[in-house]
Amino acid sequence: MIDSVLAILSAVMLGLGGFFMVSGAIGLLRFPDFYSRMHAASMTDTLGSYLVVGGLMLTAGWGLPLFKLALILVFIFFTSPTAGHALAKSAQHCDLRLPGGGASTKKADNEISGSAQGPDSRDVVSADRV
Amino acid sequence: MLTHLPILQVILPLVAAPSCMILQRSRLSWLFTVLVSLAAFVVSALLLQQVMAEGVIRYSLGGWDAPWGIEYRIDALNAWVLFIVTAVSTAVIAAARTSIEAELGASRQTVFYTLYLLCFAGLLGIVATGDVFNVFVFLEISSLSTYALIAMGRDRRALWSAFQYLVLGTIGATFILIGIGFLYMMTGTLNMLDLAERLPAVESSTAVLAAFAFILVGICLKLALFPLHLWLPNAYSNAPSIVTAFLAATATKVALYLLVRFTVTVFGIDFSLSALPLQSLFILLGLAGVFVGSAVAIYQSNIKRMLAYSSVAQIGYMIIGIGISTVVGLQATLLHLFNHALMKAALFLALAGVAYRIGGCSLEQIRGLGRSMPWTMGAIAIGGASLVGMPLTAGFISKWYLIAASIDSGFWPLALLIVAGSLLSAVYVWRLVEAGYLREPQSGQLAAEPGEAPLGLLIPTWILVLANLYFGVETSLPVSVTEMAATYLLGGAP
Amino acid sequence: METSALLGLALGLPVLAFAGVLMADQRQNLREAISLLCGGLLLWTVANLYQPALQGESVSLAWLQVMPGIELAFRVEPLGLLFALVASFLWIVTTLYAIGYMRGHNEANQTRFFALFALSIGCVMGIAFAENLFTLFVFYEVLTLATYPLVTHAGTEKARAGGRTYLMILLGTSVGFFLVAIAGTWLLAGTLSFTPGGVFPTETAPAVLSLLLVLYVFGVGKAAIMPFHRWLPAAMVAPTPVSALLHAVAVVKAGVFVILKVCLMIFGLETLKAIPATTWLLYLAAISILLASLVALRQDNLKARLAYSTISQLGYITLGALLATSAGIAGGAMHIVMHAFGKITLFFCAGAILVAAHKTEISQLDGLGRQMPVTMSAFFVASLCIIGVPPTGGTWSKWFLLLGTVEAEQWSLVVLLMLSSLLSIAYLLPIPLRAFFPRNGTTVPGKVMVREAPWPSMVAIAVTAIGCVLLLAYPTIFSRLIHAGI
Amino acid sequence: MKTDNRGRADRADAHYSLYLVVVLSVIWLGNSGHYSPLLLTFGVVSVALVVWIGRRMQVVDGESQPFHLSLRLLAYYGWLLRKIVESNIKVAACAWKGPRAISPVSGRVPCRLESDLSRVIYANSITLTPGTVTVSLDDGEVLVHALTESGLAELREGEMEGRVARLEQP
Amino acid sequence: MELILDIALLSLLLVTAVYIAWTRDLFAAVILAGIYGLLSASFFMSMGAVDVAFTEAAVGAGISPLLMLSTLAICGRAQRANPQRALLALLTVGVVGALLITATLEMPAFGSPDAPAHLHVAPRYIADSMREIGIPNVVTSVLASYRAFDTLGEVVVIFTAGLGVLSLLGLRGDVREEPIHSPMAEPSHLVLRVVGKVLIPPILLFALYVQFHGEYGPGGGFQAGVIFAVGFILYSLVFGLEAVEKIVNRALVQALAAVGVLIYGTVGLLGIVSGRNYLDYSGLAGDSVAGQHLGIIAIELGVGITVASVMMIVFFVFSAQLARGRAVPHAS
Amino acid sequence: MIIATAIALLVVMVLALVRALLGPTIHDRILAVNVFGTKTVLLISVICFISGRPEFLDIALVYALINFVSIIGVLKYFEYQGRDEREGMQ
Amino acid sequence: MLLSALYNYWVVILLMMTGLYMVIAQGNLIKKVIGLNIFQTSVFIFYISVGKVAGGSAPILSQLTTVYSNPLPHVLILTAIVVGIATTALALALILRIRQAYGSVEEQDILAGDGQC
Repeated sequence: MIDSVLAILSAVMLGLGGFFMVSGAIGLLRFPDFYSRMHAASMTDTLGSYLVVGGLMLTAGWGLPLFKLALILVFIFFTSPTAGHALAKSAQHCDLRLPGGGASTKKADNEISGSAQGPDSRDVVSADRV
Repeated sequence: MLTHLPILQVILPLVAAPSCMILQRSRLSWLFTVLVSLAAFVVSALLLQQVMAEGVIRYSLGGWDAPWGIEYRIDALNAWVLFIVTAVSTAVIAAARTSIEAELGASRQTVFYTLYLLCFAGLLGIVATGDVFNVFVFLEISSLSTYALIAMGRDRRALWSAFQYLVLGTIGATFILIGIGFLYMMTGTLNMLDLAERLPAVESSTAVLAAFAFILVGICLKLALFPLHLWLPNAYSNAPSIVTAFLAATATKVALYLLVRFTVTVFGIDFSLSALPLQSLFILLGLAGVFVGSAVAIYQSNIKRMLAYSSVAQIGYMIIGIGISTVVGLQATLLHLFNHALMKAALFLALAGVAYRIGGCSLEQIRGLGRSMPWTMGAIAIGGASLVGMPLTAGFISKWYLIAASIDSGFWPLALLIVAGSLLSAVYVWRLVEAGYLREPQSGQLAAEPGEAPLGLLIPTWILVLANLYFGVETSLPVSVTEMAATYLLGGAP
Repeated sequence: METSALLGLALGLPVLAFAGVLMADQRQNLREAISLLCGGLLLWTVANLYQPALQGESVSLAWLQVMPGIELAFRVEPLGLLFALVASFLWIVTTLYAIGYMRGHNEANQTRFFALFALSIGCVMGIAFAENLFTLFVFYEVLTLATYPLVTHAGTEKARAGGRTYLMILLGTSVGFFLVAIAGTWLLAGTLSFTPGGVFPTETAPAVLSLLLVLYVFGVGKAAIMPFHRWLPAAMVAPTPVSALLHAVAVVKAGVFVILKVCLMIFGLETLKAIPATTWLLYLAAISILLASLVALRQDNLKARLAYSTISQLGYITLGALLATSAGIAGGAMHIVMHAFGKITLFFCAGAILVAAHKTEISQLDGLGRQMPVTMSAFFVASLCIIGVPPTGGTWSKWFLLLGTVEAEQWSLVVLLMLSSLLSIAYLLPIPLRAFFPRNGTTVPGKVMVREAPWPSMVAIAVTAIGCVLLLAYPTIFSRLIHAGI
Repeated sequence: MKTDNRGRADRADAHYSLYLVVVLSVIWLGNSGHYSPLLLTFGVVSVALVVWIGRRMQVVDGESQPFHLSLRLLAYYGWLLRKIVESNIKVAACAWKGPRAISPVSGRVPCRLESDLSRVIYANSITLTPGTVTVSLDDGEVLVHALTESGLAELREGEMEGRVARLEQP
Repeated sequence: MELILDIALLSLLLVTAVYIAWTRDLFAAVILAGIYGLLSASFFMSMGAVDVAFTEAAVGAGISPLLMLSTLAICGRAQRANPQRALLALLTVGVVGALLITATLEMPAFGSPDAPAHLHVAPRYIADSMREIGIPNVVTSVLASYRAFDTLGEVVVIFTAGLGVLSLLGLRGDVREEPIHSPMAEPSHLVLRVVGKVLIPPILLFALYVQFHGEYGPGGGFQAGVIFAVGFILYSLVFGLEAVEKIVNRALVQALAAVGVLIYGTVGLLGIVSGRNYLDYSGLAGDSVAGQHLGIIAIELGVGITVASVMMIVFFVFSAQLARGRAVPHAS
Repeated sequence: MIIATAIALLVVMVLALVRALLGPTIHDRILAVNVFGTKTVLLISVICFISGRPEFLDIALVYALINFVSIIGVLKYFEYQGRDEREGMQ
Repeated sequence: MLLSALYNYWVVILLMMTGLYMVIAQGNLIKKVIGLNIFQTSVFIFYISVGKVAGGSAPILSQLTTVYSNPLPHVLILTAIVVGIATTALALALILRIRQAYGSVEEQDILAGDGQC
């Protein structure tokens, strides 16, 4: 009885986790600028991850795997906002313009200028929309 | 302890390397390196004697029998190559101190000797092992240390040469890795003998053929066989003089050993010759190497570079010997392996002496050196004579066998071409001798006449020179060993 | 003294001379004394070997064995002794001459000159007494290398260019053909020792033997068979004593000697006759004789004309060897001697003219006979010797050669020999004639008094010229050896 | 580490080292699954080594071992989890609706928190909730980027800051 | 599921590789090389190669992109277009590729259990290693005992590389007068500092855990060494290089790199001393299985020490270059 | 359901890879890598469960760790570089 | 049948060739090294594919299964990965020195700097 409840619960969590992750990924793809994409990404990293790991924990049963999953969970909990914050800070540092008059801007983007006529040269245009 | 000789051969320098690193004092680490090399030489001599007396020695590492574990398997061929490598290494490293002190900063000397030992151990490991993957591992040890050693050259070109070599060498090693993977896939084993037993069952498969091709190309990259030789002249001419002497005399020899080992032992000479048009391929490439290498060497003004191209040519000769694929042909290759190691080591060491005194070694710079550095120039002249294949020098013996082999198996034109090739080498050697003896020194270039090279350098150089003469006259040792190795390899008896 | 010790001495003396000269360095008199002394000793040594050789006594010396069948070993045999005798005698003479020439010319690097000179003679001894092809090859190569600095003695760019041609052709042919032929012989016969009657097993295919013979004949570039003759004119840049050494004493003689010896003792006359290539090579030698004579005719430079004459005369010897008859061989061997005496006199004269009158071109020689009568007379006698007419020894060799040709029933060659003798008259005799009887009565430039060359040179010239004549009377010294050899 | 309060720091260090030992031991035991004497010995050695290195690195202190506020922290994170779920749903909706649904803004939010630790917890909490990201953390204020104006406004209300502030109140 | 995973991962790998080859922004190339590492590690995981996945995770996704980035930071990220050798490259690649494809046609099918590779040597490892060595991780058994000599070679390779890097970059005889300035150590990086402090001890402990549990699960000396070094790398990223210099002595780390190799070599020699062959650990303890176990633990320790030291040396040398290279951007 | 999760993870990875390929800015790529990394961690956990060997979760943990350190490292180098480029322009 | 049996190898070969192409064609040294990395990694993937046994589990013995993947390729590739990272580190160190010495990491510039082409 308790097993089937756990199984159903785990399935629900895994499914929801999958849903949130896909949503986040879609946001990552669809959102127009870097900072917005960050929100989408943090969605996949937070609730998506928690739900998936949680779902796995429920199926894992009592034992080492459970502990290890918990450790992973704790680790993600610590690292993902830190990484996100560092990323945002670095982006601002590198003059990615914040909306709503945040930081000063010297350059529209941080792509290579001048010599490189690589595939990214069109990126300058899209970066301008930021 | 005698039963452990095969492993001691490799493990001695291998364990000595990190110990050398800890020594810190450069003179001390030099002395240590010399002693280790000497010990390795003694071990190899004992091994050679043992093999000649008792036949093949097998040694299971970790006590696990092949094919489950890695085994060392020493037959006359390995023992011979081990002997060559350790002998040359001992002479070269004994000469190294003054040259290295002049060419490297104080802080890098200990690292140099450590890397040298690693390279040395790597080369020995390649030769001693009977396991194909182990070959790859030790190949990488020797390669990585070689890259670092080459990069220690004084010129910035040394860096670029080392990088070029690194890229090509890694491609070569990866090719070998692919080949080994295919072999493993088709047979399930990595042991050379086991492979030799199991390959005939699957040898019609294209996978085995591809494995053969990949291993061949990989080794030939390392070997600097003619069209794949482009890294070699740069690497040799820009590395520190001592490194050049060591590499020229050992590294390509070991690659050649691998080639013989794979074509003859692992794949079997019948397969090797029937799978690809290997005979004509080897002979053609060898000839092309001989002629292109020698011809380019003639136009070099930097002597190190000249001799590097000459190495390309000499490798051509050795390949021809394999291409002839008779006992005498193989014997010629193995003899030339030895003789070429002797002469190139002597020549490059002598050049190290020149570079030490004059600071460079272009043809212009050695003008009139016969007078100011008679012993050094004498070494160059005799080494050059050996390179050309003058009678009574070691070079003659191997050329002789090569010509005999080609006539013996009916390749008359080949014999003619071989001697035509050595004529080309006579031309560039002559340029050396002419510059050294028959030209006046450049006026006003040097304030004082350069003195003779330091004794520490000169004595090992002359030991090698005398060896060149000795083995041009008293050939019983190399001839008997190579004959045994060649008949054993081609005899088919496992 | 033990005969084998004599053999050792014959080989060692030149090396001793080499070392002695090097040590004497700048002390002129000492240096030259050493040279002369060693020369005398050598001649004595070789002469002492004469009797044993004649009696067929086996005198041999083995140094070391490199590989089975390949060793450094020596043996006295008549033909070799013939060669050694001539060379050692002429060494003394040439040294004598060189002393005069070198002092007269104030040449640089004299020590090197005398030292290498001695070394060359050592090589000649090695070649003459070689027991097998390998030993012969070794000394043959060393001879090339030892004479190279002599050729480039002047050190100018022109000298170096000439030296390079010299080295390239000699090394090239010897390594490219000779060595291969030796290797082939080794593989076919299993030995390299000189054996009367040849070494090849009878069942050897004629085609293979032909190939080998061709390789030998072209491989011995020192025999200057066309088309590998270029080195000889190129080497004319050398000082005259060196030319004498090249043309008479050492180099070219070594070449034809090798050919003789190979024909006689590697192939054997019987085998040689059976080989199809022999005939072709015979004709090649004949063409070589003819062409070289024609070229010689057109040369105005005295030494160049002599050089082409040498090429032509060497053709005779090769031809004699290839005739594969005993008379042919005898003629060839004889011609080695006769040509040596004749040519060395001619070169001495040319050198004397250069030293004394500073003339190099034939067209400048008009009337010189008055000022240098001895020289020009010697020149005349030597010319006769080369041409092969009495009262000189050259008569014998030409006679034997003709006999051999007839014996071999090569009638066309008989005609050719006649023709080329005429040609040699045409290119040699006008020179002394012109000196004594200036054309169109051109007056001699009397203002500059030209005197004879320094006395050592003159002695040398006299000795060799007289030798030419004496050889007509006493050919037996050599002919006995030759017959013993065959 | 300021030098003037080294004595106090040393005492505290011992305290925090003990915490660290406990944490590390739990990690070891939870991961290992092999409780043989040999491995347990390795475990003890490892923990000792790590603690030693940690102290050398000066990373063992109240900031890294906030056990003095463990219970409160737990409660706070419970609250935070709810916020995370809420904001996740919001952002997911935005993601499916597309770019038009969002209006990115950024702005400075005052932050009166005293200790470094609480400021870090605050900043990380902001980042953890999708829809808001801490861009930089300066004295007295936090630069935040938000997906919608409402997210920024909610932060300015200060509920989260208050809760964080309460963590460290005695 | 295996099939889907397999195809998906391989396709992703292919896309990534092609993009890396195509892009001329080196920074993107390096980032994607990191992704390539992650993907291949996942692939190894799906193939059941847990130890390999472990290693590739540490190396392919961790160390090697970091090294490349620091090189990039000095050398600039724009790449020039130079297609002059494209034809040669295409030709070579075409020939080699065709050869490989032909070769595959007669290969045993992918995953087929009766391929020769699975029938000859490997079965013994699976069947007998538990009895002979006594540890469940077959990979570790093979790595550390059956083919221990390869692993010794591997350690020497990494030691060689460390030495090579040192000789190239680290031995200029100067001790860097100018202070190394790392932006991440600025006070405004408060978040990073606190989180770093929290994470570093567990990372180090985890490394040691991996070190000592290589016999039972994935991992071992190499992976442990890398993770251990990563702990220090994180420390240097957060607190700056000079902080690391303060807590670890450079000479000591260099000596430790050598010591690791020596440990391995000496354990091997003990085999000879105990009357057996080199690297035969059976004689190290009373019973041969216990001896094997002991030997494996010892050599894994040697591996771990060398790898950790070399990784640290390499990383710090590169970082120091970066700091110095910034001071003199265009040294020539 | 666990398989569906795995597929969802793969989908996310594809999308993240697309973002990494598209850029446009370097930070977008880094962000994509970060997402990719955490998804790899999850994928590996899931693979462990699918293949029935959950004791291999260590690997996932290592991934998480390495991913984090890499991202920090990348950002650090990028700051160096960004600063250099700006300094070069001024 | 053929496809499902060998597609794995084919993709791996494509990967290898991409890497090899980069090494040969690209003039930028860093790009070359990246190419080298990809080339090597692809070979690793090939080996691991060879070691795969259908339905086999990771070669860590447990009571649950009896079918395991082939452990030998794993061992070999562990070694090869280490070799790979060692090579990469050395190559990058060389690149840094080249950059210091030549001021560029483009092959053309370096060749031009040395006056050879």
